Amino acid sequence: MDAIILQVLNGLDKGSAYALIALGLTLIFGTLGVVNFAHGAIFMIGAFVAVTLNRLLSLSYVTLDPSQKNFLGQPLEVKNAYVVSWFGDSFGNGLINWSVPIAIVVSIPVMLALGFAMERGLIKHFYHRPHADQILVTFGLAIVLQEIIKAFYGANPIPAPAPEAFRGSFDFGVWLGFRPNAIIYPYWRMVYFLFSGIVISGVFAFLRFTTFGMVVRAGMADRETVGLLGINIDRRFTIMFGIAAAVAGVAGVMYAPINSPNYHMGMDFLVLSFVVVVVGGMGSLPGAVLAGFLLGIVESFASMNEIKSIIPGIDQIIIYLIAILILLTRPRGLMGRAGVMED
Amino acid sequence: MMKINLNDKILMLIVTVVVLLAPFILQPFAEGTALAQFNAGYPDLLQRIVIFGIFAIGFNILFGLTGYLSFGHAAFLGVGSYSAVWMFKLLSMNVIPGILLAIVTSGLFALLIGWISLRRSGIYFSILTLAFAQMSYNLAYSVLTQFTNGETGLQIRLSDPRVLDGAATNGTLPSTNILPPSLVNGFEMRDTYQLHLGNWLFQFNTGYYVTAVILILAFYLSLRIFRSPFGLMLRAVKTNQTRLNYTGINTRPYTLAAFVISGMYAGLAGGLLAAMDPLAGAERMQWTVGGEVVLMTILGGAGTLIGPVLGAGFIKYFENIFSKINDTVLHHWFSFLPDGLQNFAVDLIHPFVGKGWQLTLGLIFMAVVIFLPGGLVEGSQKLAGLFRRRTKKTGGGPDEQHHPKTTPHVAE
Amino acid sequence: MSKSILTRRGLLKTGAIAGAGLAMPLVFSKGAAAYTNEPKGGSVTLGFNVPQSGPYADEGGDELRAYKLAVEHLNGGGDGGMLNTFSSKALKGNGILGKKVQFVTGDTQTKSDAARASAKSMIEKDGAIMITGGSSSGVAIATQGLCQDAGVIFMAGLTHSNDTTGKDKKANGFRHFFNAYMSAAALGPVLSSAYGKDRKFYMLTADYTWGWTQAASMKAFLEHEGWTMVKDVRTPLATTDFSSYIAPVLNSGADVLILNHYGGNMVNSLTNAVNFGLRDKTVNGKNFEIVVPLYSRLMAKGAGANVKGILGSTNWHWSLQDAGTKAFVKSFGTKYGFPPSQAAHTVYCQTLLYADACERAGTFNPCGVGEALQGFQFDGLGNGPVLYRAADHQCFKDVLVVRGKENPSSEFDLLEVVQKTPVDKVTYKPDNPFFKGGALGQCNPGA
Amino acid sequence: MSMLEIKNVSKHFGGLKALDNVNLSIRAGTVHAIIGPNGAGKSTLLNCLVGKLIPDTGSVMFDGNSLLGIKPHEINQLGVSRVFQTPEIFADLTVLENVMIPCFARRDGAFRLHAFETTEREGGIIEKAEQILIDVTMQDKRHMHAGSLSRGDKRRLEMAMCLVQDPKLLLLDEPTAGMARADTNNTIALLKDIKAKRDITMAIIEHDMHVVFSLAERITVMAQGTPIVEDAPENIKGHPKVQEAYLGTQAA
Repeated sequence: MDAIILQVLNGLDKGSAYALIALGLTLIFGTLGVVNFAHGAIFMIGAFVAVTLNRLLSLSYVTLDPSQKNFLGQPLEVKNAYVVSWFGDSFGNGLINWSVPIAIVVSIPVMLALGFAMERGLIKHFYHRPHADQILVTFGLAIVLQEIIKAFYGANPIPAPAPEAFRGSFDFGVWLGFRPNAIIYPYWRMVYFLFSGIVISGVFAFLRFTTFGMVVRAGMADRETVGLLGINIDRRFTIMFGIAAAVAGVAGVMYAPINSPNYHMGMDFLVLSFVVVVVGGMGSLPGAVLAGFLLGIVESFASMNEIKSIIPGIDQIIIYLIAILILLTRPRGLMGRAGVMED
Repeated sequence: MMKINLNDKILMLIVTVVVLLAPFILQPFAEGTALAQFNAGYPDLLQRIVIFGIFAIGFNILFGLTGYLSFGHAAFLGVGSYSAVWMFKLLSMNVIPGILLAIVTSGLFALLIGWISLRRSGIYFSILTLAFAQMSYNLAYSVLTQFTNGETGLQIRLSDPRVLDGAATNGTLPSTNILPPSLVNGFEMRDTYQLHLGNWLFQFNTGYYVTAVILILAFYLSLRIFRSPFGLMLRAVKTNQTRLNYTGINTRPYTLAAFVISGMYAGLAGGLLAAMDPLAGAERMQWTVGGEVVLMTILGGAGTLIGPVLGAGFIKYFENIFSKINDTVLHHWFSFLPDGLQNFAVDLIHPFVGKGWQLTLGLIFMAVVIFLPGGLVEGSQKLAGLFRRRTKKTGGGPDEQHHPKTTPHVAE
Repeated sequence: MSKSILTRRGLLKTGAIAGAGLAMPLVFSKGAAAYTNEPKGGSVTLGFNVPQSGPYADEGGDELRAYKLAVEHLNGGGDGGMLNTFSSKALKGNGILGKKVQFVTGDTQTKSDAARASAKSMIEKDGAIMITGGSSSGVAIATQGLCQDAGVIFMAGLTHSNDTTGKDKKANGFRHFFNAYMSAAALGPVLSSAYGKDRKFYMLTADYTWGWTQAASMKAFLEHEGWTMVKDVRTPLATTDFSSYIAPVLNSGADVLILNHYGGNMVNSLTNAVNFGLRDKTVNGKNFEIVVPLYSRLMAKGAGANVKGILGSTNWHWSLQDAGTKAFVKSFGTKYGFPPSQAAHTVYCQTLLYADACERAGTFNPCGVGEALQGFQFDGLGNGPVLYRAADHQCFKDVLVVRGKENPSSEFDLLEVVQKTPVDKVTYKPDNPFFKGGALGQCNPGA
Repeated sequence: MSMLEIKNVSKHFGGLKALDNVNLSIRAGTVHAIIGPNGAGKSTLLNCLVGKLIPDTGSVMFDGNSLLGIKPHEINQLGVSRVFQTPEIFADLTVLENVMIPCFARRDGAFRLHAFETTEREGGIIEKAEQILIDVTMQDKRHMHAGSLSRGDKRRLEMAMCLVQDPKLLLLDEPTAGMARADTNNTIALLKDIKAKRDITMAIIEHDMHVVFSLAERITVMAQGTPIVEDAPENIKGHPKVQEAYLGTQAA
């Protein structure tokens, strides 16, 4: 029982990461009809906003400490962060410590701007081009973004730790009446889960309760008609692209403490997020979220020893197997609409 | 015998001549000169360009004609390679049984995957094929390792039975051949003749010419399919499947046939890769390889005859030539400049070559799709048409490639 | 890049026509080369085949730096580095056998196909006489097979799988780096003395060849120490989030977690494990411990503070205090501004060892070079006395057991050496069950 | 003799009764129009005939074969062709290729792997295709991309694609919708000509009464998913039930 609860927790957490990425991807599919292979790269850039902010806050001046030697036997260079010397020890170090949450705030305008720039500068010219062209250009863009990050940060992962207050884990087991250590869960993952819940509900509320959102939803259903009403749907779609980028970006920022970001993390997520979006059903936001959580939970269960001992290697293929089964039984995924991306 | 029209005959002739003379054409610079870095006329790269050309030609029969975008063709490439290497291990180092088995097994595998995946269309189809390929990759890498030898890849060993060849006695691994060396020498895949002409060095490799002949045949076959009623039906599938159904055509067998044919082309390419270099790794089945052939086809021009081969050549050239340009080479090129300028020039180019070759490739993808919409072939035709129109003030040339017009985008 | 006339394996005939022989009949004559790419001019070309893109690009970059340094030293440039401390004095700083050393580089992308394409291009196009590099075992084994076939020497870079010099060993391939078995042999006694005899361990193992050999070796040695294994769970290579594998560990009754992961897998699984608070827990009345059998300092950086106090093994570390290490760190650090990684060290050594073997053999012929390397005993390259065993072309040397440092003084100062496990503790017989199967075969000079 | 026999066909969408116990018989060799106000179920009925929809109950017999549960291409192979409200053509292919495809479908059946013949050498097919283009006066446009044709030409092409198959039954779904008067008259003339030359049965759904009364020999009026009147054209005009249905005096 405790093992099952544990995997449900894991699944919800993985699922929230999948759902966040898939949500942005679906917004772009649904509103703009663009197959965006660069979406993973946007997620990656979000994570690197956290890394960059951490670096900026830790910018240091160097003093030499003759009492210690460096690897060449010269006096050791000791780095002193500017923020610490400006704001004092506690506040300065606190800033560095809280760099990931701060990065969320910073990342929203950054990612919005990046999204706008991408849409206005590149994507908008591809609305009426074949999907093949969209794939080629966004894939090219993804490579370029990756390589730029690699040029600055190298290929190896770079840690961006959570604030100390959120390190360590919580013992759910004791709380639920199991023995200690039966169900432990890291604080930051709980934060991630809550956070993605907030972002997802935020996006849904935005689309449901604002006029802007209503127009966009109408545009997703029937772009021509909305255009005929004299509403400038294009500008709204630009904003939607920005929002999709921001959602992926903050997802990346929040993910940074869970796994140290590296330049190819976007590509690692890309295939999976496409699977999630399609299993959810093209153009369906609730479908994307549902599929994200479903696949997250299924994946977690497949990695349980009890299940792996019955079907060895099942965790290698479970996601794809489930995707195939769902697509064969439900032609348009879980909640897809007819006619979207079927040609 | 040639039941094709004059334009196609000319195209066939050009392809044949270019492919057969490629060891000259891709080796334009003299040895030892700074530009020799850009020579691509060495056996391995020539073979690779041709083999991936075959892969892309086959992929184009599915994607270019029917519009069904498969992300899973790497699976057939991998199955082809594994089949061929198993033939080398069990039967003989002669490549013909290996290649034949590669075509057969990949065809059967494509039949299975196509039969299931073609129940859906559009992106749903793409994701189904992707899922199958990724499953195959993961299984080959970690689960079915007694068949695939996992991470390390399936290789030939001294201890393999090779029932037709007899056991190797001298402790060296045999090499793949088209005619057994016991009968006639010089037909091992790795055999290379060299020709020094002044400062130029040209290499003629048996393996390359085997693949080249197969490429020419594969291209001819694809041309015939393009010009056949079958090809017409496939193009009709791409433009309006509903109408086709109401015209009394059952589209499923047509798309399935196209899927299986393209799968067999992929298997052939996989078999040839193994024939040139008897090692089959699971990586060959990864989605990135399937994605690469998609990019090759789109880059060259999906639905055009020659585009996929150009795209394959383009990408393989970049991967192999640009990744090898390092700073030492750059300094050598710019050694005529004064030191400061030299360093500046090297620093300027440095991010785009060597370890930055992928950046250049990404930029080229974007540039091609922006400035040459429809890929290299169609894009350059349009440019040429534009140029002609400007000079002659008449309409553009006839659309020789029957390239379909752009499809409306999804939100419509 | 200028180079000598090319000759190649499989070369049948070669025809030379001086000037513009337009209508002249082509006269082919049998090539004069005795072995693949025999250097004919005043220089010799080495092929450095390292990952420059993909997840191991930074390791590859560090390897390339070391290669360039080695070439500089071989050609008599710089301060000579470990040439001065190397026990063999055959190298004079005038290139190899009097020929200036040149090099070509390529990108393996950490993919077997790409690595072989790149190596072939070096052999066929650039006339490389030796290929070296690599940052994963799959690639190393694939490249080694290719070099055997092409008739050039392969000096393996970072490859830790038993198979490289086990069932996939080749006469033309040589490995300086240690292997999974040696890691386990070195860690076993250290772990039991650090954490006690009565421990229960749980393993997470990357689900591919290297992971399996590492796990099997660890299991054998830890059980020999009296520990009991609770479970060995295989994780798919593509896993990025290990939470669902790590969450059940605490509840399993195990009190040690062994992470048979490398590279990105290692960074993520270690980070996840620490985030789950495993190290703060007490199980069976003992502190819960995590072990990473194969450490890479470059990668460990990605795990940040999570590596503190965690034991593992490495081939070499820059903080060693022997003369060879000091010389190497000094020349590398002076040139590049930071200390070298173990990947850089092993490829630098491999380059020197190859050059030295050529000098001692008096030829570039792979068979001659191979003979000179087989059974070669040397010292002064940072690992103490080393034997290049003839039976499997594996180097035998002390293994370093290291621990993540609690108070690093700089970003490079992540690991501290806990113990040097002496070479005789990690030596095994060539027919050891972990290595059996496969055969070196005959050396292949090509041509 | 009846070509098409529809018996007790009903179709529901959720709570909506789109077709309610439809009984309809179309005699061989007649032009039969089905008219009715919007939402009367005309298009649903047509979709049930070509295999796009499957009725909940009832039977559809065509020329001795049941059309229920078989696929659109099988229905076509039995001799039923359909012209759509918005022309369904192969926009990326040339006009000639557009009409060649139905020729192949007629000759080779639903599937044939003819990958090694050359389209250009399919003598019989090309001649047949060119002949039908002459019939619909489009022969000079045969190398144009179908997608670049005018709306009227697209319709004409679609009709040619159907006719070249020599269908026993031609279903026309508002063949003149959105056309100018002149085009409409051309279409009427074309259809009359076809009728005169061939032994063909036609079922037309149409709003334009000018078209209906120019062509139809029999008219069925549908309202609210069921046929209310069937009679000769002259009897339909002024029929009280029809006026009721169109003017909506019946409580709805």
